[in-house]
Amino acid sequence: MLPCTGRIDESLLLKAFENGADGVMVVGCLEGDCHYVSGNIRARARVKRVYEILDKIKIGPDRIRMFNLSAGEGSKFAAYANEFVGKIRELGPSPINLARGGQVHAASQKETT
Amino acid sequence: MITGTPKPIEEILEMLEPYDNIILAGCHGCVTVCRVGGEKEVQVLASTLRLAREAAGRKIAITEISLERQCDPEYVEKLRPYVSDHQAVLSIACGAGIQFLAEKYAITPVLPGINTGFLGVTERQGEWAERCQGCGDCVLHLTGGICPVTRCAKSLFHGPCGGSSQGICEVGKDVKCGWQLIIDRLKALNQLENYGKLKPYKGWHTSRDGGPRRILREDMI
Amino acid sequence: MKGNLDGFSGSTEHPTAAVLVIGGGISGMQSALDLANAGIKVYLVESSPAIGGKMAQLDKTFPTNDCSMCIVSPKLVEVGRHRNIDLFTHSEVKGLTGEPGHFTATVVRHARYVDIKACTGCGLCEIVCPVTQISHFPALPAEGEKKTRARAKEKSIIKGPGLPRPVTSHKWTFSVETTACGMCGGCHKACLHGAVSWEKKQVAVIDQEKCTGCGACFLACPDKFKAIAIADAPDLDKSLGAAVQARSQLLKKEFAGTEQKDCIRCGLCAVTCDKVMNIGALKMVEEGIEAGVDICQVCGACASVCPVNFLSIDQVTNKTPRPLLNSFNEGLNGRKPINIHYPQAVPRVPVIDEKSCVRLNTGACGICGSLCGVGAIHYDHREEETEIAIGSVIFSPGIEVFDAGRRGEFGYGLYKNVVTSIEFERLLSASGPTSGTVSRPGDSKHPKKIAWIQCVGSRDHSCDRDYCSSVCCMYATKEAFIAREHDASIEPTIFYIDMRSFGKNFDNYVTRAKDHKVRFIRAMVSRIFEDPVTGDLELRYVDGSGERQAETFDLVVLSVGIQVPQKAKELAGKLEIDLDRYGFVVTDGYQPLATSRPGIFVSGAVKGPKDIPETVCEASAAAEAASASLAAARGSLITAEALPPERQILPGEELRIGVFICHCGTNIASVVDVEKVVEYAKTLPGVAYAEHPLYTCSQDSQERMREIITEHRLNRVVVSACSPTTHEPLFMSTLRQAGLNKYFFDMANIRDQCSWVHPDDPGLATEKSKRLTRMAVANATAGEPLQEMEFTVDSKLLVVGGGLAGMTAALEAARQGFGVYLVEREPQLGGQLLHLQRSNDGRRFVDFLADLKEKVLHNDKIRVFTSSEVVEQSGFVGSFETEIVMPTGGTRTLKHGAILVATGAEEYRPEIHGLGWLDTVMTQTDLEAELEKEPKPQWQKLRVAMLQCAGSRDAEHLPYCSRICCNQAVKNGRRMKTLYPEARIDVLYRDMRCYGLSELDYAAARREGVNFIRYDPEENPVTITAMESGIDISVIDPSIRTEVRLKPDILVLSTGMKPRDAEELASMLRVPRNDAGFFIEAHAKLRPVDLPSEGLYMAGTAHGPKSSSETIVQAQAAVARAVTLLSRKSMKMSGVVSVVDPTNCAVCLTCVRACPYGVPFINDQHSAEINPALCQGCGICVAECPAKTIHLGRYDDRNIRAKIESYSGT
Amino acid sequence: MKSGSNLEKVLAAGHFSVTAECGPPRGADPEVVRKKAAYVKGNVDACNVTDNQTSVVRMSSLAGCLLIKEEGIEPLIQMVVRDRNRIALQSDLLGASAMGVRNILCLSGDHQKFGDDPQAKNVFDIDSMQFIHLVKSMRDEGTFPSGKKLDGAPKFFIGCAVNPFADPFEIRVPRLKLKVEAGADFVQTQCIYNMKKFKEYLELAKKQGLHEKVKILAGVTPLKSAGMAKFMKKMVAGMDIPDEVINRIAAEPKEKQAEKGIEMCIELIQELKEMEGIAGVHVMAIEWEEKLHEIIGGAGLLPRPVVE
Repeated sequence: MLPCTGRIDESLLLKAFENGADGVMVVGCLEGDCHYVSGNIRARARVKRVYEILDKIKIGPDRIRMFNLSAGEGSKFAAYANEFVGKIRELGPSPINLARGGQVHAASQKETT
Repeated sequence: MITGTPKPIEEILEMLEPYDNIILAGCHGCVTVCRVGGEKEVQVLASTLRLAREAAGRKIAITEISLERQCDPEYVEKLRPYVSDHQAVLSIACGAGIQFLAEKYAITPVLPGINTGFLGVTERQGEWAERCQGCGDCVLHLTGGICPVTRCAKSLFHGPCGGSSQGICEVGKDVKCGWQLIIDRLKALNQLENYGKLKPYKGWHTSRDGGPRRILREDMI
Repeated sequence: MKGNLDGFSGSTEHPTAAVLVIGGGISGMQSALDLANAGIKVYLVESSPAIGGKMAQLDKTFPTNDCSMCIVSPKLVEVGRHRNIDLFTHSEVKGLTGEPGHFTATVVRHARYVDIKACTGCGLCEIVCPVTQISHFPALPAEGEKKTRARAKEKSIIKGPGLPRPVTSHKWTFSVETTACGMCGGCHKACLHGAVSWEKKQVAVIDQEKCTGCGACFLACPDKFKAIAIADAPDLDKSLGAAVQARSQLLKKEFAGTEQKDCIRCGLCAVTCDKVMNIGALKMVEEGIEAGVDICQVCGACASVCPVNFLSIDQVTNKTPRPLLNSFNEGLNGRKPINIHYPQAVPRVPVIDEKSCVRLNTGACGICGSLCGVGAIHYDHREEETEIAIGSVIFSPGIEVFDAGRRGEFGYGLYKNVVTSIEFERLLSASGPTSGTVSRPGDSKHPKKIAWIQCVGSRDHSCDRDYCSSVCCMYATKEAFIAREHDASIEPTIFYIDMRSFGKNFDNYVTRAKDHKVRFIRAMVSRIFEDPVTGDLELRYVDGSGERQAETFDLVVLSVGIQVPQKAKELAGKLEIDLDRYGFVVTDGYQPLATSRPGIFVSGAVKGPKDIPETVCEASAAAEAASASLAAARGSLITAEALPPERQILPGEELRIGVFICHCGTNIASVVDVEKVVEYAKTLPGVAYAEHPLYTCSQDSQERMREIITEHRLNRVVVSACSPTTHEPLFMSTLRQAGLNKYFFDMANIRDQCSWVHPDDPGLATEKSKRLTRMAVANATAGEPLQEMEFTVDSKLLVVGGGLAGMTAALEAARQGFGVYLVEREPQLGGQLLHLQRSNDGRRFVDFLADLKEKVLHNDKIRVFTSSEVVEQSGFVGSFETEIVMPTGGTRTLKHGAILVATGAEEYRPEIHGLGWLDTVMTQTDLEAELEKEPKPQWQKLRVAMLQCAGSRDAEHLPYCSRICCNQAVKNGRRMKTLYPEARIDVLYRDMRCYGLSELDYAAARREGVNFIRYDPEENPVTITAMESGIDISVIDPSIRTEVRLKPDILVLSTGMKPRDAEELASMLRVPRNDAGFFIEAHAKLRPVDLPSEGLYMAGTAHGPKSSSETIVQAQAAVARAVTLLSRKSMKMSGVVSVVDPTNCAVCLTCVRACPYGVPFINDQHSAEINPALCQGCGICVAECPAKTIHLGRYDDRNIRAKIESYSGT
Repeated sequence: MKSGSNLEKVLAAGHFSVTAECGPPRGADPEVVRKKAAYVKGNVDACNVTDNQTSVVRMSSLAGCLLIKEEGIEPLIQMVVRDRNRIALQSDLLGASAMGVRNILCLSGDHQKFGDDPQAKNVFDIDSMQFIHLVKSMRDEGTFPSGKKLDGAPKFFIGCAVNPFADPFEIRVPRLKLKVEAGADFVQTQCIYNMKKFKEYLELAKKQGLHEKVKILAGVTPLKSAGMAKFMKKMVAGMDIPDEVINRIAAEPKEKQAEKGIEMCIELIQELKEMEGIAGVHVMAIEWEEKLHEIIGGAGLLPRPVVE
């Protein structure tokens, strides 16, 4: 949990993959509704950069995604989490984990409010 | 400051193909300010490379180091204790820094991680633009403080050419006509008479065309 | 109405700086906290065993769908822990004597039978208590008479399908004590297994091989011998009852999941009945159990100790069992005589119910007392009377719901599937009787079609509930909404009269509900018929087109109104405060918190129905009103928290982490194997201690945590429990109290993220809990002590806006003893009130306003700046600087500690229906002004049409409801009727939103001949042609289903309110406004007058449309909130702020540009710098910094990396 | 006579001159040039041979000039500073002069971005203004820019190009003045469609007396179709085609648009012919050299005078 998705940066997101995450979801406030004005917009740009990097290095861009939710949308959060986990299961273990001997981790989740 | 852009990751990976153990060297100078070569980029690139290599089935060890500047010998010297333990150095400083590293560590390959750009300014966060080509013979006092060499796509001294349309250069929609800017500025300065003078041919010998340049300040040696 | 405030202000030289708050609901809690945080001692008296009130019972809250318990529990804890609040639960106020400033209250603490200080809230007593019913206790022997047992005359044998199958597991060993044996042979006869051999005049011998351990022999042995001894019985050292429970639990575990229909002849029921309950109604016989059904006391103990559910209570008695019902769960499930009010209760200490406890009534049983590990149970407790000295009283006892049984046509109490709305809240609640599964009480079936019937016990003359309960439209919408969230197949329908969604964002909420397939039908349901076979319910009603309809539903929820409980009325009588005919406390619209008795103030729904934010607002306001006259003595009765010095953790000190894995009752532990997680945690590097408290957040657990930290010299603490958002501050302050820097802490949310989301996969949930705990441990390891900066607080208040809210606030703040700057843009004070004429009770505003202005202008603590505007704002909470431009054009810088925004609103004047160019078309405010002028003879027979929602609830104009217009129309209509009785008045309305007690005015207006015609912009829109030649209106009147044509002489538009322009102010203050331009509160429910930035408050119509009386309440509330800040000499800021390490700063300006608050700057040492007082701690700069040289407290790269790296460990 | 070229002579004699242009082929086949020359011959006083126009690589302009000269047409060599530094420029000037080319048009050249090799390095050692000065000083002073003496000065009638429709408009006449001062003898303008704006420009130039110091040849290009008009307006920097012009040609059916274009071009030339300060026209019939005769004849400018 972070004070704001604006705190997360590319190096940390990539670190998660280095540490064996098969997927990373970043969950922030609704756009235009950031508690810290613009943190989620910054986060979106950083996630996009990581998306592009993952694409280029063949880890797969779809392993990272940013979601936007309001605090009252618990069921939506669950739906998003399930959707994302489903997607990651479909993609299977990240090439990193395959290279390390195929141990499969559940999708990592990072949450912020 | 000196600006730059990250090299495409595929290109870096290709460069690193022969190596399994490298130093990734950042620089706290210009490249930090223009956000291609600072500590954060060192971390991002190191992670990226490790991931890419591990995914490809061949791990790479990366030692992450950021030097104060790669363009001063004392700082560059700080890398020495590490260099011999590594097969190569990937530098994300400007071309000057990269070369300086290469000169100092003669038997270790030094590779560029960024494409060095230009001498520029920050237009706004995330946008940089060229302002100077370092030609060695400044005429800004005649051109309203706007450099015709840098800002005109053809480096004209008597622009604008016929390709100037509504302040935009023929080269592209995003390129402002440098001469339009000069004229606007001269007008604002009430110095339009400067325009009417035929300027002598520029001596390019003070620029790159004079060979690698050197500044010697005997008072400081 | 006696003059209250003026009557005694200043008359007491040395008042008692303490306040008695009656009622521990959200109102009383908020009052208590605002007072206690402003240096006033508080005695909080609550009649029930725990604070929390109605809000603790609610599932979610509208219009944000916040979990009610989640948002209220931090308040519960804060009240429970607050050193300036003395809590009296299970207590009552008996009387009050004295004068304002110097009252003495008599408070009775009812006997709780449990020592609050000793009890740990473990809940064991509740588990072991075998009693489940309201017993028929045997008559006590008369004085001097010997106690004898009744003998059964009527017997019944309880049999299973087969014969008993004796069980011998966990068996006790029975043996005959030879010295005591009377050689009577009773045991031999009693034994059904031939295990007791006996010869006349010989000592009986028990063959242990044959003995099954049923204890028949033990029961048969006459009391005069007591020759059978028991051995091998765990807990027998505590009591026989304890031993029974111990064996029962073991057998229950053994038989869990098996289909066992026959008696296992364990004998526990008979032993319990005879030896524990001292009744002896049960006897083991060949076929089963013989029950003396006439002597059974119906306590239920036999059935509860039966390990296989062979016995049920109705089999053993000839009386009808009366189960003990859980009042917190609205009787939807059972409880024990010893009972913790609810899981998160504060204090989490049970109470023994005198009416149902066997021990207290007959002297038998006493299992709980024998088992309590801390000896907290005292059956000899007696009630205690305490006298407390206070300066003022706040009366906020709360409300109860209407008794739905009084509306017989709905069959409540008869039809099982008709429930009240509060019962439905409990059905929705995750901690409720069904754990949040929506099921029918009748048959536990999941209902598909659910109907809500509105106005049950509201707007109902026949039940003497003429008023509107204000909250039901919204809570019904919420319940329907949430029901669908629980189960998307549910089809909710709400039957209503008027949709009174008059509050801020309420209409949006209703629209959202409609989008979520909640059906709204405007109809009154006449009757409900139950299908006796299916339990389904047929509703009869007349629809909009006049057709009779019948529709079948699976479940019906009655939206019951709220009413003042009889007890509260009685207490009001003791306190000598005036109530209206319904029992609501009478107050004056200009002094809305003052009761008829000086020194007693009122807050909450007991003053009239209201929702949570309004209650919270009133509670703060009452705190302000109650403490204003005590201000001189502020701080004289409180003690500052003495914190131990912070222990310095030396760099090389060994890591000693304490890990607490919370059960959260069963919330976590029912899914997650907390013990395994504890064992796992112990293996993690640096962990020196780990345990699994039942409720880590409970007061006793926190005490314990403090002790453990000291005892084990812990230097890091990790709690795996619920949401850090609600609970982290609590744990962190416990760390501090234990002398540890509070940032040596991290929390894992294993409730929301493990037990709640993976209830069906305990293994996974446990593994995930381990992982989250591991990550939290890693993060705590990376933790560093952070320092919280301390600032001095400037005690002055800046009030922006000199209308009713601003002036009231200024005056109240001055009375509280603080200097005030009052800045008004216009040349004169008064705001919108200058344009209004009369209050709803008919008094002229002009007199009130003149008096108010006089007081403000002559108060030497208030400095008024008219024709002045705020142009520049800087600083931070406690230390603001504001630059204003004055009429001279000069500027002045004001220094102050807090800001109160009261910029107000004004009447909306849209150019519709000829408004602005036709003399015959005017707004309600115009009409009000006209009615104040000389009577106009030509108005005697005037035809007036009033159009409600003219430019309100309209996407092209004001999209929201302005809340006040319906009441304004009623007020003006009635005044018109008084002045010109023959005038004809037609009010065209969409929903008459005369909420609360103003419903009475609406009813009066109808009686007085004002005509109301409903329209709907979609279904039956109003057509209006307004020309110089005349006004033509046509609309289909739904009540007669005919087109009505009106040709009024004047058309009065209820246009609503729009906020005054405050865009620049909002951007200077960096506070948000909604689309309409009203300021957004920090929290819609619990922080209604706080702005999201610290030290900023708001009041009045700048927040949203409201009446003058509501505005005064808000102004006082905002002052109360500001005083909690201004009364402090200094304050601390969060330690979680961004800090630049200048060594690597490239001075690149990235942070300066990235910060949404413009905080970083480049200092003269050539480094970026961030003022910790201004930093909001979002971390955007940290992430952007290309040199990675900005660090953010506990969210630094170091911490996040630690978590990430520990993620994939083992 | 500065150069003794035919164009100079025609202009000096006060005739309304006519030039045209001929783009060398994208190949080494001289026949293409010869074929084009056949259309040009007899219709003009001199013919421009373009220098890698729009940075698209073509046969060198000097070779083109020699080929049309062989066909009996007076060549006018175009030379851009984009591709040559001052050394190459001087050398080519000497060569051209030696081969009998007597007219030159000094240009900056379109940016390489438009052509085949956008990644090429451009030169722009000196600009077109300085180039005019360079030609003039070699011709009149007989010295190299370095100050060294020439063994035989080149002879050129020096021209330059102007675009009255480029921005900023206010600088256009001062810039022409600068070119005149640098040594331009004649100017050829960008194609004129916006007559109103051109007249405005001409008025300003005349106020400075520039029409008396330099021969102004107005540029015209016949439109083949409405589509071509729209394309040029959109794609060619500094091309100003008013909507009424486009509408006029677009009003015709497709098959008659070419005819209309020629008619409009003739009208334009006739109008220019009557204007004070216009010394001639430069007809750029782009890849439409076969129509030159029709246009120039149609404007009443044939036969071309012979001045000895």
